Amino acid sequence: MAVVDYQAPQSIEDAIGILQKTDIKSKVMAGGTDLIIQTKSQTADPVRVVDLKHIDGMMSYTLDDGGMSLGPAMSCAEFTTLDDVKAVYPGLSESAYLIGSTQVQGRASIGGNLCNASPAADTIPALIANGAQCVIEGNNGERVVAVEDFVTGVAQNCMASDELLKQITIPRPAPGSSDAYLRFIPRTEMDIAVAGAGVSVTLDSSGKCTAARVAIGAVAVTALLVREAAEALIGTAVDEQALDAAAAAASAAAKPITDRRGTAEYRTHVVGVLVKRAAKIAAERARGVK
Amino acid sequence: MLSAACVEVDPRKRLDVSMAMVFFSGELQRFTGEEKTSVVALNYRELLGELHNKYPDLKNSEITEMAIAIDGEIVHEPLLELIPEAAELHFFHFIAGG
Amino acid sequence: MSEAKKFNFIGQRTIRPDGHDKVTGKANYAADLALPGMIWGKILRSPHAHAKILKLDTSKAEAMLGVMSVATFDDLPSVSNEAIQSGEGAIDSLDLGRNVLARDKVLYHGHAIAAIAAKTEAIAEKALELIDVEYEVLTPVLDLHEAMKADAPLLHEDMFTQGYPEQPEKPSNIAARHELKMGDVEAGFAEADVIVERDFVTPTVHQGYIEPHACTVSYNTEGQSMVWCSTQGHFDVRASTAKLLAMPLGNLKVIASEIGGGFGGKTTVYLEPIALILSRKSGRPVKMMMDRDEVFRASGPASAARLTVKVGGKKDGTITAMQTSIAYEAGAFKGSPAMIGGMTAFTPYNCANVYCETFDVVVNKPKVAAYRAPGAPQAEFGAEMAVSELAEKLGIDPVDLRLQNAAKEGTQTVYGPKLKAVGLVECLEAAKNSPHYKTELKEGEGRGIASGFWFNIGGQSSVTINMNPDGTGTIVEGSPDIGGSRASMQMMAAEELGIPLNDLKPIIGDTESIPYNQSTGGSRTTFATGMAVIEAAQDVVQQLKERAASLWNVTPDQVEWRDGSAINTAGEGQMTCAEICAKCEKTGGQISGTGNVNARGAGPSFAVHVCDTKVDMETGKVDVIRYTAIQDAGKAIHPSYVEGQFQGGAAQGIGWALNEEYVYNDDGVMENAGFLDYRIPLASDLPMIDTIIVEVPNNFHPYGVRGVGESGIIPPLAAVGYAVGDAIGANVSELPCSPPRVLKLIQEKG
Amino acid sequence: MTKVHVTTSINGDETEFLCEPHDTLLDVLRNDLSLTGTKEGCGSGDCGACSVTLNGRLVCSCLVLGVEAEGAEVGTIEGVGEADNLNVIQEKFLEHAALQCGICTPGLIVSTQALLAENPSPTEEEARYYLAGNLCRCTGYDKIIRAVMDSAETMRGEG
Repeated sequence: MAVVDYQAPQSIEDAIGILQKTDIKSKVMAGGTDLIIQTKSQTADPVRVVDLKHIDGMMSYTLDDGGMSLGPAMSCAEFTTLDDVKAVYPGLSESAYLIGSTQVQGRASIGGNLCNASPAADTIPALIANGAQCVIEGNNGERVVAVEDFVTGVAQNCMASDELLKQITIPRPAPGSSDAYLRFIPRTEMDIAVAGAGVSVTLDSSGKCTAARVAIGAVAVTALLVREAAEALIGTAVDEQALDAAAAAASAAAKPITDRRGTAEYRTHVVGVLVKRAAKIAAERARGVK
Repeated sequence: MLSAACVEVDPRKRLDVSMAMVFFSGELQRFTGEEKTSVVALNYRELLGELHNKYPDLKNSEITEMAIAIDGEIVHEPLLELIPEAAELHFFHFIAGG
Repeated sequence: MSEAKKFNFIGQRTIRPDGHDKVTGKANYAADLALPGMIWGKILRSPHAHAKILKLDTSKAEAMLGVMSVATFDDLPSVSNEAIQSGEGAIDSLDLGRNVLARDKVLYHGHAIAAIAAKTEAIAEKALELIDVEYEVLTPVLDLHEAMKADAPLLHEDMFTQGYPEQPEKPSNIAARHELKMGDVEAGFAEADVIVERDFVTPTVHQGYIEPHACTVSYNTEGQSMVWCSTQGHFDVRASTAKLLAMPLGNLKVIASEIGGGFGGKTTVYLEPIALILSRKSGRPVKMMMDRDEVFRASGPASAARLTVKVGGKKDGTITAMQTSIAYEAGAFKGSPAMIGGMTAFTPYNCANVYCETFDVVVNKPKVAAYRAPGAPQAEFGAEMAVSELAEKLGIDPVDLRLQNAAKEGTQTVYGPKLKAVGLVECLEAAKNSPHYKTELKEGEGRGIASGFWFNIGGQSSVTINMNPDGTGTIVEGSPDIGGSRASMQMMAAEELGIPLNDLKPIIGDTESIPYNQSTGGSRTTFATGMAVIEAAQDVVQQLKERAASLWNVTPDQVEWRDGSAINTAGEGQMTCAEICAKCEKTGGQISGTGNVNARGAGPSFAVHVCDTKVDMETGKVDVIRYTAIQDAGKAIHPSYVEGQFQGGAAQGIGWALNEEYVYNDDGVMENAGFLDYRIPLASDLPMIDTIIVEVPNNFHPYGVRGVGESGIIPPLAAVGYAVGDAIGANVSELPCSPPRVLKLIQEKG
Repeated sequence: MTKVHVTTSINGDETEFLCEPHDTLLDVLRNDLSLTGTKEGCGSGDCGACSVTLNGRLVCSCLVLGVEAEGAEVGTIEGVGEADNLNVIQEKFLEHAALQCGICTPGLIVSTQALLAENPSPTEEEARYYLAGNLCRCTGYDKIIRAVMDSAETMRGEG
């Protein structure tokens, strides 16, 4: 795609109006760190960029007892400085911190990461682990989709061409809950995840796990919510056996490919290791948070 | 200053010059059939003359393109080089750098 | 050089004279020059790794609005087979021409076929799609062993292996075979109590310079053609480009821009001849820039290698025999540094029986280019890993085993000459006594130690020092300065002249302002160009003494030069350099000194590195937790930049050992042609790299200098490789030690 | 395609330019405004040589469209230090020989300035991770990190 037109609507209505034009294909832009790379080639078909960053609410957030409502275009650099959010959703904050370099985080957004829908996206497993909901606005009003159903395939999401992601809402975790996100990369920074794991757990006063969500990334066409892995944790004290069982369940659910970043066999093994480690951190955080 | 090699050499002195020992690499041995030989030569040009007389096939080799080590000192452009007393001589390929 | 000379400037950590522009963004690199009327060139690159070109029609592209000119192989004048003598050894100019623009056959994915110049980059890019090319796609040859088979598809029908006793009658992908031998290895192995034999594999890697290749050129007929480019050797760019375009050298001025890293990869030409053709046919200046993708697909990487190494040693620690068989990928055209691998593999060792067999093999990948001690890292990786394994099996400390068999002055090398004075023993002792080596390893940590040898070269350098009427001077030298060498040139000139550093300004002259200079490479700049600077400065001092003598009416030898002033030893009088220069018009005109050398006696620089690693046993991820680089500099002119070469070499070597590799698919298309998936080390990947400068003087240089630019990249491959094996209790034989490979070793160990 | 008129502020100077919608901020800085201090190493946000600040936030200018600069504050290497004297970070980079070829230096200096504005006393590890997006192939990073830590200390001393 080659950018032939740039629009910066001031409201969601204006944005949707532009998206409905059919003269040129439109692409929504938040941070643009994926989009601009994809539109480098001058010989591909032309595209109109619709920049959402000037629309109220896109770059801001609210956090209260009910949970968080996040503007999808807020940069990760800004999101990771929000200490109040970090206290409630440490794993989600970690995942935003791990996307690319400091410079990339200065632009990249959680909404963009979600809509770009790379199988290896860092924030999606963390969003799934936290039970995030996607508020979508289109010509015929608003609809809400659970994040695990938002991404429908490699670089595909469930929105029509004239719909946009207005808000990401995340419920306030039940008391005794916390989350963690880990990913594996060969270096210490900058790489795309070879495997990723987002885990949230809720522990009761005795330390027994009463609820859990385990999501894995980069090991299938989309991030996966792995029920069996969660069930391996629920009812246990999140001890070694439970962690090993959760890891095994995650590896079993993985359907990875072999590419320049890792073999299928390697990803299957490592995603289990990550689930085990992330669940352990989440549990330690949950115990600490009471 | 003129290089010493251009200085006129008194032929009578040639007899008392001791032999230089020339070692051939695996590659050159294909043209000389020998691992080493001893030669009387005061400078590089005389050395090449002697070697070409002794080994006719040497003209097919890349010897004139090769660097030469005289008692361990590597010389990439030996044309005007003097051959000291009882020198040890090795030919080998020009080494590049990166 | 008698006892250690006392220096005024040499050995200080001065601020580099060209630093201000680099920290303010004012320094101009290749892509920073724009000329009036300039247009943009883009290259059409082959989508196939191996194919015949059946048809190439550029007419539609030429007709597109905004397109100004087109270039293909036919625009190169009849390229002769005669070798070009350029800094990197003889390059067959037909091969160079066919690598710059393909003829008849494309030999790697990304091979340049044609180029277009247009008003904007976007128009040029679109016009490329209008070039009509028809291919007959052939089977690509990508694996070294496959390429060497008798029945392998042939890249060049006319290539016969050089170096066999009798000339083979069938063409082959093996371009050359070399043999180096000394003593009798079979006898040596018979004597050995322990023999280690192992196969090693190293990947294709790239120099990774952050500045992509770029140039801005303008052609015009009256011999005023100009090339502005990023290069390690603008004189060799002129030689190769003028040869390809059949131009007299005098008609082509080449200016070396600041260079954003080269490491050997910018010692040839890719864009310059094409840009000049586009400029000639359009009458406009042309700018061409490779994007990062093109740098990986179409500029020269370092050879992937397969080697078998066998070493034998006795219980008393004597290494009795060392043998290797080495095959290097040359890429599309012959000329990998395989033989240099054979020459360097065992040179750190004083061993009587050595045998090396080397193969230079073409494959459907970009033609390799030099990369910092080209050919040595791959071969010495195998040798050093085998020696460390031998030490372990003999129960001898790996440093002690190396010390006991260390090459010293008089050691016979397998490639011929005996070594002059070298500093390997001193480096090994420094390693043994280093705080790093004396620190006990903790549980789960591994340690590796390795030596590295590189010849270093001298070669041709020409320098002039022009004195100004106020006593300041300009040092015009011809070695593009990548690592801060202008600071060293300034210090050497100031040392001879005795005037303040900031009175001397070193600049890199273009090809019209000084005689031919060999490329910056082979760690030669501080050694050879330094020697020419010293000669030029001494020439200036001599003239200053003569001018002072004429003013005092005494003979020049009655005038002494001390700390920047002439002293009249035959009576009263002292005159500073500035005072003498101010009177130059009275004493015969301005002063300029020259230094023209073909420097000999380049002293090899040995290096010894120590590396500690920790491995995550569940994922195979390796962390380098401590690193010490020790190397012999002969005499460190500017210690900070000497340390910088040790640290930069170590970082590139660590990348080579840990995560850098070309990943090709079965069609010969590189899958990681970018800095995202071609993983060079990051600031967060590395610890501080401690350095120890050893100084065993090289007496062929006035101050004892040895080049240090290259040896540092050699030891890390084995230092890191062996440390990883030590940490996981398994033998590493394949680089890079990427997590999947390391995890497999852990799992196989059980 | 008709060009877009953009009004912005670069290093505090009011600046106008025309650019194509597909031009990146990097293209504009280098080709239209002749501010060639910002360098291109990869064009995909992986090397950091094109680092600038956009409304105070450190970004890769190759991943920003030129048109997005409308009404924004852009900070480039040319805005660091004054015309006649270098700032502490530039001085320390030279003092520590924290550059060899220098192509990564403009990006690293802009990034270091952003780091120290955000975190005046970073640990070595914090500095290394913050600067992980700035690739350097010559130095092995050792002297760069020493220059950054020394700059921090000196600026705190003055602060």
